[in-house]
Order: sequence, then structure tokens, then C-alpha cells
Amino acid sequence: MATQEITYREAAREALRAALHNDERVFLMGEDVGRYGGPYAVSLGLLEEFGPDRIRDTPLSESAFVGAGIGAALGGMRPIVEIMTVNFSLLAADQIINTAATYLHMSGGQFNVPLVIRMATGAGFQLAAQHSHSLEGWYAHIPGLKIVTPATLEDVRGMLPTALADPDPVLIFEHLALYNRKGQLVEDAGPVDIDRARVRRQGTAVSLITYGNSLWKCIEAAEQLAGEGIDAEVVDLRSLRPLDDQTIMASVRKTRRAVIVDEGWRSGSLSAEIAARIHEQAFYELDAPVVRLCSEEVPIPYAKHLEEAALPQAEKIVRAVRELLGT
Amino acid sequence: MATQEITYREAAREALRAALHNDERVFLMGEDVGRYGGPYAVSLGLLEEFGPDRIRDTPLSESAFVGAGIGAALGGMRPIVEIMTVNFSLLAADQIINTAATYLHMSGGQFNVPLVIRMATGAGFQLAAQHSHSLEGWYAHIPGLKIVTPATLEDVRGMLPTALADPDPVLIFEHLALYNRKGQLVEDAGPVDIDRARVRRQGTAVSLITYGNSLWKCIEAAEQLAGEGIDAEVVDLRSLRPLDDQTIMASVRKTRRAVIVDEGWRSGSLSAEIAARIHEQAFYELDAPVVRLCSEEVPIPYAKHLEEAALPQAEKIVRAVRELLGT
Amino acid sequence: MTKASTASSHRDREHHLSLLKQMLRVRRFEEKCVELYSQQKIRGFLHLYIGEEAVCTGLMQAVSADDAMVATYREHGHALLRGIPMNAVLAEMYGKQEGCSGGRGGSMHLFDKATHFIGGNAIVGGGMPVAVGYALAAKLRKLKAISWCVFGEGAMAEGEFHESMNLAALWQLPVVFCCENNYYAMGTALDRSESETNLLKHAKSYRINAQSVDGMDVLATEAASHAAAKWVRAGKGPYFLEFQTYRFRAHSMFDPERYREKAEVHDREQHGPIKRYGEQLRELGILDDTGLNTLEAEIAQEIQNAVDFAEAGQLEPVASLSRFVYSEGAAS
Amino acid sequence: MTKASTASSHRDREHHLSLLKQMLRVRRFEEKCVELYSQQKIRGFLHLYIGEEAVCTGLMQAVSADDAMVATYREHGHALLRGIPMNAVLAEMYGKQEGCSGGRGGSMHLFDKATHFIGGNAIVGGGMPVAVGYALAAKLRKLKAISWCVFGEGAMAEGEFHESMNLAALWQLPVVFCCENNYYAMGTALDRSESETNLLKHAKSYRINAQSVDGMDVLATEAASHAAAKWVRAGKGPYFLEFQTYRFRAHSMFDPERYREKAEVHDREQHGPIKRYGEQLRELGILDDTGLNTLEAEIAQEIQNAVDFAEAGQLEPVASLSRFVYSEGAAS
Ligand SMILES: Cc1ncc(C[n+]2csc(CCOP(=O)(O)OP(=O)(O)O)c2C)c(N)n1
Ligand SMILES: Cc1ncc(C[n+]2csc(CCOP(=O)(O)OP(=O)(O)O)c2C)c(N)n1
Ligand SMILES: [Mg+2]
Ligand SMILES: [Mg+2]
Repeated sequence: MATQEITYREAAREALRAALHNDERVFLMGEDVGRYGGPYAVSLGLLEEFGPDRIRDTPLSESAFVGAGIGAALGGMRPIVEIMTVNFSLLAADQIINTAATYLHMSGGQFNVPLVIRMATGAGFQLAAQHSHSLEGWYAHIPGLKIVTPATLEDVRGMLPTALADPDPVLIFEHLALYNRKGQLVEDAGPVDIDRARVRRQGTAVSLITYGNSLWKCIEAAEQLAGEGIDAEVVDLRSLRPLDDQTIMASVRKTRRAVIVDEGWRSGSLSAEIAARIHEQAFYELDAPVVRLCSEEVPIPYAKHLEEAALPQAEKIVRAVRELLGT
Repeated sequence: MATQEITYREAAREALRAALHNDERVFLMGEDVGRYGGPYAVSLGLLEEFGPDRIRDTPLSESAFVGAGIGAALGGMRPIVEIMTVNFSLLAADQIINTAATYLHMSGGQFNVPLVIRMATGAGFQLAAQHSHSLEGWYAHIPGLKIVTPATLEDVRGMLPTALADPDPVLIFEHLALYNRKGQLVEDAGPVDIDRARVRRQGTAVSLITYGNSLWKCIEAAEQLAGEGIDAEVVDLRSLRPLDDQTIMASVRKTRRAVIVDEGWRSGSLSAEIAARIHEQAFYELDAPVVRLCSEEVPIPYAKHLEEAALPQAEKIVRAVRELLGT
Repeated sequence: MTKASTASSHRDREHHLSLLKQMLRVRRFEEKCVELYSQQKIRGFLHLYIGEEAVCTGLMQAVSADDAMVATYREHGHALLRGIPMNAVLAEMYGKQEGCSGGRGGSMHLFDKATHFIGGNAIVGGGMPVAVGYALAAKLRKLKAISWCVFGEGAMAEGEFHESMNLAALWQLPVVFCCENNYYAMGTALDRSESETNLLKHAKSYRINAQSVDGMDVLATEAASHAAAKWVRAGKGPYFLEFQTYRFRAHSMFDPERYREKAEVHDREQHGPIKRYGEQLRELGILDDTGLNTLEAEIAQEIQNAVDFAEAGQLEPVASLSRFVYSEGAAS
Repeated sequence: MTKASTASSHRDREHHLSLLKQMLRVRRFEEKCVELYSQQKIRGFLHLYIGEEAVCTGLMQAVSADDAMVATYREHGHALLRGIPMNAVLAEMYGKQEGCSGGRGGSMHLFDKATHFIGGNAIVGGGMPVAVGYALAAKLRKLKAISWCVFGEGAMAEGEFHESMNLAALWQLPVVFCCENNYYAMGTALDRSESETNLLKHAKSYRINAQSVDGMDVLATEAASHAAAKWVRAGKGPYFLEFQTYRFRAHSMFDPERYREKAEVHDREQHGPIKRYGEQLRELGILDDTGLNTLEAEIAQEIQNAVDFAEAGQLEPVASLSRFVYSEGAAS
């Protein structure tokens, strides 16, 4: 099939454009998605193409426009709400957790909320403590929500239509560092599932379990390890809620060792849940306790060298694997 | 020492009263803490005793009055902010996480935030999905915060003064089901530490690791198990951030088996973090993988039988222990 | 007080009696709820609307079939008058699966898809953005539906009120914001909650058309609701209604009411909406003892049926606890 | 435009020149920042205040030593004029430990305990409740301090604005709310952000005294700030100032400015605060080329020193990464 070179940003935009074309109930709403062209230029050009009703700039009022997304979903639309970054989603936490995640249940199955919320996440750009959260794993604690983290072009293109077809609220987290990432994507790329993990690199010595931008750090680490004769498998979780236990356990059963790489702060991060599940489901097949590599437990600092030190990096992953294997 | 029979509610009130007496910088602020007498009658009578400047009713505006607590702390006061329940704290999540937890760091150590936030938490009263969250473990993910969960009279009396003496933000979670709990408390009960776990019942067969209202369910279960000849140790975490690894590991090394009981939803709950840590720090000393007993992953339903089924209960703990021990 | 029409055509008489009956129905239902609560048939939080019935009764006269309503935890009246069968409402409060929310919601979370009754929201202010969004959908879909957004005056201090009013006004959405001003938010009196107690000024600061109504006068609430609906259906943007009312009972079953004088409550009860309207209809010769007894008997029967229904209802099997977290049939 | 005093006593002349110098100092500093940003010496988000200098300059004339200031991510000017040494500000932007926030905060998080400069907040609206709380502390402690709360017009749509204004008014707290209305929030023009674009109406809906000022006229901003401070210090409650201004540069270094016409920006630049005030002072004979050159030279020297200082600054050892999560010495 013909492929094209494209960035993650462009693939995200293609996904939006296709969704807007295919279903007139779909509209995009958020801060500066229109005239500004999107804070990360994802929605650039869409206002001109689809007009202000469907590419809807909102005032700064995260709680109201997320809640309005819920209401519009209940009213028969298929809104895509963009929260500029996960950091600001805390202002809408009530609507997300107390409303979007509960209505189906509280109404005894009557009112499902077919809402998609996109947000940028992650650190790495010296944006300091209030602009560098990785809270996707934290949101994954909430029943009623689905949480996905596209790390590849294929996924950022294909997860949106699937999320839109889902009857329940889906939160899509796009890591800031991915937007400029280039690669090949088939020209008619379409929907992908949003509930299975994927093995991105086959290996036998250790399972690197990760998601989002850390996927690429893991792949970099795996390549470096390959040079040392260590054959690491890399599992991209893709969906943080639900977690795909099957794929995770299959990998761990094969390699008997796991390193979880998670940009969230270590304590109470998703890495803990995955580690706990591995121990629960594959305890006797492990050759060593599961290792977690997470962000340091510190609000992300501005200074470059400190920020780098605070985050998981390929080099640290390599070291962690070496240590685990005792090489 | 002389003791008195007293409820948890009264002990909490005594703590407030003493703090207000001892330090004129202390004041209590929140919805209906004054004229109404406190939503759970904890602050009953304090308005008459200390006046409206120090027992300050606020409008319904969680974000602003929590933020005002931060500002007042920076301005030299020692505010105690009461959020009626953890469910409403989501409206103040931005102030708690983006402000209270970051200022010390972002200012390079200049602006610490000596703020205490109290809130009721937990389920069990048929209050349904928007009034039954147990999010204390979820907040424990955030560096910069300290999270404590007094389960005993001694702790609800003694943690407040320690929290107030702490230079950094401390969140105190009081489980709804505890307020009517009666017991004996020494008459001059005073401060207790807020960073160590406590073994509430010695045992050798299994460690029940828990906090908050689940402590009493664990003790009930332990008593029942004792009748069956199973000697369970019960660890009350007391502080969810920081976690007291030392006490946890000491217990687990002794019993070689652990069941974590946590009213949070299982996925991504604090139980996962504790399980992960036990596996990291005591993997080779375990006789079996750690067991987690949490709330079912469902918004808490109204119907009594469903709510009961959704929460950890003594009976379930007993069963989990029996299963773990293969008895 | 608005005058009941003296030119009482048969239709007018019917309408007057119907208004009275609707108010009475809500009142008697809740009185029964108190009884059932003390018998522990109903649990959780129970927020009574007693004293405020003229508001939802008047309001509902202007609500059309396609309209949506987003209410609060004090929503028994709205649910009943919107058309959710009393059986289903009471069964819900019993936690039975025949309840309008399948027993999952309880008193604070009455829901009904058929009548677009979108809860029952126990987070103060939490329903406002949802109501705005529903109106946005209606506007985008070019439907005539109105989104009726009900809340108390205490909710107006929340940021979500501000953000929602601004969005609705900015986008000229078909929302009627219905503020049930009963002067207290739990124990917090209006003047301790709002620096500006003239609530219309808030609405106007968003350029939203606003009107204040005697919420104890059902004809006034009816007229104002029609006027608001007319405005909104004409595409002129949102509307704000302040209903000045009073709750005769405690905030919830747990409230010892330390924050107000008994005399104040007693005084307001003398001017209660049902009492007043009943007297008015008697003066007009529309109501007499026989008529009233008939209404009461019909209502008593309906309530008795509802109790029987709820009692006979089934508890959902525990095995299905995890239903309704995600939609059935969908990939989870 | 407010007239510069013609009765130019020596003190007046000094004051005028000082105002001009303060504005220039902020301007030249930020121009240098742009250069340093393109050299990648400064990273992260950088929000320039260029065009708005008359606001913080006028404002600062009314700020007393004990007052606190809570600013936004566009706060270089406020930080410098409040008295944080330029060295420390620039070193912060370099991420050096000599920075005013130890290199932890960067451009958006300038902090200074000595001058009660409480950030630098990168959450729009996030500083408002904090400023209110600081004022509450001042009031409870019976201090004369004012809490100066700075934010953009875009922030006014946030719920935190509403909640904060209400609290401040209800409790009559010593806050001056300083709205820097530059007519855009990133790419969102005021009339797409607020249904009521007359911002004073918002303030008044909380019963807060309010005034609108030409934010391009430093004498006007100064006078209005003094008036506000006087009001607040007299214990009359909060005050709201709207400074009508304009940002000449992009929102941040990443903004391609698609949402406004170049001509609009060009037009506003012709009436820039420094240009206008400089011309006025020349007309009055207070400023001439020599005088201006002296000011520029002094500023250039200060900036050069700051660059040298920042360049020479140290990176904090990585080993101390986990400092400042909890207070040192305290039990963690
Ligand atoms: C966000 C939030 N904060 C606090 C509460 C607790 N609470 C429930 S009802 C209520 C009072 C609300 O008053 P008002 O809006 O006037 O409505 P009313 O109860 O008088 O009808 C409060 C404080 C809540 N449910 N949600
Ligand atoms: C809560 C929140 N939402 C969104 C953003 C992203 N953002 C940063 S600045 C800004 C515009 C703010 O405009 P305004 O308040 O007018 O201040 P100005 O930048 O014009 O000085 C936005 C949307 C943010 N930082 N915080
Ligand atoms: Mg009320
Ligand atoms: Mg602006």
C-alpha cells in the first residue's frame, strides 16, 4: 500500500479532518482550536475547512466546556473536546470524574456519554512544574473512563475514529514530544482498536512495558541493548484503561523479567498497577521482581539538566535492564 | 492516665478546639463549618466559642476557598480548610495539585505552604456515585502533598496539631463511617507523628495492610480468623504519603504474606503501590504474591446490597486470607 | 400575587385544579418519603422540596416534550411532574431495579431517557455545563428543544455557574437557567454566600435576560416560565429566572436547622404555595372541600400504588454489580 | 492622555524620568530575552510584555514594601520593577541556581520572598484565590498590606475569577484586582471570550468598585493605581482595575499570530507607551537625546551585567534534584 511521510501532528489532524467529514455530529471544541490554529497546530486549517460551528473556540473555562461536551454528547452530537494540556484538565476534573464517568451508571444504563477528550501531556520542554504533568495513568484509576495513549502515527490517526464510535467517554493523551515525530503512514490509514497492547519489538531477555513517548525511549534502549547482545521485547500499552493483561502477561511469561517505564511519578503511578498485576498473575513465572522506571517524585523543574534527570531516559532504561540481568 | 469515652467526631472537634486555642494564626474555613455546625457536626459549637473570623463559613466555591487557604498560609496564617467531602475536592484539584503542591519547588524553596486541608471520605451510606469516592490514595500520587488518614481517636486528635506544625500542605482524610465511632481516649491526648505506620494487632500468619475505616474491618476479620487459629497482623498505614516502607516490610518479612485492604477502586489504587513496593523490597521473602482487596471498579451504587458488595468487607477479608493460606 | 383567572372557562378551571393537584402530588409524595425514610425504606440523602412546589409546577407548564431538564439532588418534584411515573421514582428510592435509574442512583439521581430528564446531580453546580452542552447540541442540530437548567442560589457562587452563563450567552444557546432561590444553601444564608444578593445583576453581567418571580405563586411561576420559553424558542439566547421561594423543611434528613429561627420558617409556611393557591381557588369557587378531597384521594391512591410497587420491586442480583460502568455490547 | 505635570519641580522631573526608565528597562530586558531565546540560552515558554510596560510601571508606584503581588506567566516586568534584581531574574531564565527561583521555575515562575512576590503562575486564573487568601491573612493579622492580583482579560472567563471576586467582596478584603486587558487570550479576542466585553460590569456585579484606565499611559496607570490603593488601604474592600493595553509581540515564542492583522499590531505600536511618554517628556523639556542616551546606556550596562551574571551562574548539582519537594529540616 502507498505510504506517505507525515508527522504525528499531521496524522492527528488527518484523524480530525476525516472524523469531521464522515460524521456531521462530530465537532471540535477547545481553547484556540480555531483562529489560533490549535496550541500545537494540530487543528491548523480546520476552521477554514469546517467553519466556526464545528471548530469552536472556547473561552478559558475548562470545567464548562468539558461539561458542555458531556451535554452535547447527551444531546446527540459526537463532540471532541480538546483540553490544551493535561495540566489544565485539573480544572475540569469534577466534570470528567463526577459527571462523564458516572452518568451511565447512575442512570442505570440510560445515559451513556459518547465524548472524546483529547489533551497534550508530558514533560521535556522545560515548561516547569505546572506544565509538565503526566497524569494519564492517574486518570486511569477512574471506572467509567477509557484512557488511550497513541504513541505511533498509526495510533494517533486510528484511535480517534474508534474513540468516536465508542459509546462511552474516551480520553486521548498525546505526548507533546510526539507532535514533530516523522514517519511513514499508509495513505488510507483508518481506525485501530483502543483496548489492546501491542508488542512493538520482539525480544526474549526482558519485557520493557511502556506507553506514549516513553515507547521511543524504550525502543532506543532496546536497540542499544541489542548491540550488547540483550534482546529486549517492547510492549506498547496503548490503552491504560482497560489494561490489556493478556498481552502483558504473554510477554512477561516469555521473558520472565519486566521493566515498566512510565513518565508518571513513581508512587501510585500506573507502573505500580502493572507491577502488581504481573505479580498477581505471573508471580511464579518471574525470575526477578518487576522493575519500575518512572519520573522522580518531584514537581518537574525548569532547568534542563534537572528536568532530564527527573524523567525516564533511554540511558537509564539500559542501565536498569543491565542491572536486572546482572550483566 | 485518666481516659474519657468519646466519639471520633468529638476527638476531631477537640483537636480543632485545641489548635484554635493554642495558636492565634489558626482558623477554620469551609462550607457550613460555622452556623450549620459543620456538615458532620465536627465543628459544632466552635463558632460560638471562637467567632466568625476564625470559624469562617464560605460560599460554595471550593477552588477559591482552598486557594484562599494557600494564600492565607503564605500570608502568615495557619489555615485549616475543610472540604465537605473528597467528592467536591475535585473542584479544587487545580489549587491542590498545581498550586499547593508546587509553590515550594517552583520558588526554589522560598514559599512553603503550611496548609491543612481536612475532608470526609469514603462510602457506606448509600450516597451513590457522586458522594462515595475514596480518593485519598489517588491524591497520594502527588509529590509535595502529605496525605494522612486517621482511623483511631488518638490519631484524629493527634494528627491535626502535627499537620499544623508541618511547613508543607497536609491533607487529612476522615472516613464518614468513623465519626460515630466511640472509644476511650486519654484526657490530655496530644500530637502524634504523621509519617509512620502502626501495627494495630500483632500476628504471624499474614499481614493485613490497610488504613482508614478499613482498619476496623481488618481487625474484625483478624478476630474472626483468630477463632480459626489464624493469627493475622494488622498494619494501619496512617500516612499514605509518605508511605512507611520500614514498618510495612518489617511486618511482611515476619508474616511472609500480605493482604492489602483499600477502599479505593482496585486499578491504580494505593494498594498497587504497596504491592509493588513489597515485591520490590521483599520479593524473595514472600511465600505468595501479595493479595489486594479493594472496591469493585464501579461508581458506587445507591442500592444497599450493591454498595455493600462493591466495598471491602470483613467477611471478604476473612475469605481472602483463608484462600491465601490455603485453609 | 398573580390573579387566578376569574373568567373561569371549563378549561381554565381544569387547568387551575391541575396545577393545584400537581403541587399537592409532590407535597404528599414527599411527606410519604419522610415516613418511609424513618422506616429505613429509603436511605442515603433525602432532600425535600416541601414549600417550593410552585416553582417546578409552574416551570413544567412551559416544558415541551423535546426539551431536556438538568436538575439537582432536590428533584423529586421535577421528576414527577416531568412525567416519570411515581412508581419508578419511589422504586428508585427503595433501591429496586424497577426504579427509574435501576436502583443505582437513589433520590439524588433520578434519570429518565424518555423525557430527557438528565438527573439528578449531587454536585452543586455540576449540571450547569451539561445543560449548556445539551443546548449547544440542540442549536447545532437545529432542534427547537430547550435545555432547562435547575439549581439553587447557593450554586451561583460556584465557578461553574460563571463559566456556564458566559458560554450560554456567548453562543446564544437555548437554555433557561432556573434559580430556585430558597435563601439558604444548607445553613448558609444568601447574604453570606453572595456579595451581590440581587441575583438578576449576576445574570445581566453576562448580558443574559433575566426576571425575578414570586416562587410561591404558581401562576406567576407559570407565566414567567412561558415568557422565558418564548424568548428562548425565538432564538434570542438564554434566559435566567429567579424563583424566590423557601424550603419549609431541613436541608436534608441530617440537618438540625441551627442556622434559622423556627419563627421564620413558621411565618413562611403561613404563605405556602399550596395553601395560598388553594384559598384563591376556593374564593373563585373553583375548589371546595369535595373537590379537594377527591384530589387528595386520587393522590393518596397513587402513592399507595407506588409504595406497593416499590415494596414488590426486585433487588438487582449482586452478580450484575459491574454493569453500567461501560455501555453494554461495547468493547470495554 | 494624562498630562505630565508642567510645573516640573526637580522631584517631578526625576519621577518622570524614573517612570520612563522603568518602562525602558523592562522593554530592553525583554528584547534581550528574545535574542537569548534564539540562542537557546533561555528555554521553555517565554511570554513577552512588550507594549504593556506602562501597566506594571504605573501599578508599581502604588505598591508598598509590605504588599504582596501575585502575577502570571507574563511577569518579567512586574518582577523587575518589584525589585527582584535583574541578575536573579535572568539567571532564573538560564536555569541557574543563582536565579530568583533557584532555576526551578524559569520565566513563568519568578518568585521572591523578600518582596512578597508570589509568582509567576502558569495556570490562567490560578493565582487569584491565592491573592485573595493573602489578603485574608493581612486582614486577620490587621496588617496594612495589599494583595495585588494581576491577570489577563482572558482569565476572567475562568470560574476562579468569579469565585475569587465574590470571596474578596463578601469578606471586604484588601485586594486590588489588576486586569491587564490586552484584548487577546492567545488567539482568542475579547469578544469571543466574554459575552459582556465591558469588563467593569463584571466587577460591579460583585459590588466591587472598578475603574478602567488607558493602560498605554503610564501617568494614568499610576494615578489609577494610587486611587485603588488608597481605597483598599482605607478598608473599603477590594478594587478592580482594568488596564486597556496591547501586546505587540506574539503570545509566546511559539505563536505565529494568525488571529490578528499585522496592520492592527502596527497601528497600536505607533501609540506605544514608551514612545508616547518619551515624546511627551521631550515636549516638556524633561527629556532630550543626551538624557535618553544616558538612560539607555545605564540599562544596557545593567543588562550586560545580568547576562554576565547568568552566564557565570552554576547549575545545581543533579544530586539535589529532590530538594524543595518538602521543606528542609521538616519530617518528610
Ligand atoms: C460542589 C459541592 N459542594 C458542596 C456540596 C454539599 N451541598 C449539597 S447541597 C448544598 C447546598 C446547596 O444550596 P443551593 O444551591 O442553594 O440549593 P438548595 O439545597 O438550597 O436547593 C451543599 C453545600 C455539594 N453537593 N457539592
Ligand atoms: C487554565 C489554563 N488554561 C489554558 C492555559 C494556556 N494559556 C496560557 S496563557 C493563555 C491566554 C491567557 O490570556 P489572558 O488571560 O488574556 O492573558 P495574556 O496572556 O493575554 O496576558 C492560555 C489560554 C493555561 N496556562 N491555563
Ligand atoms: Mg438554596
Ligand atoms: Mg489577554
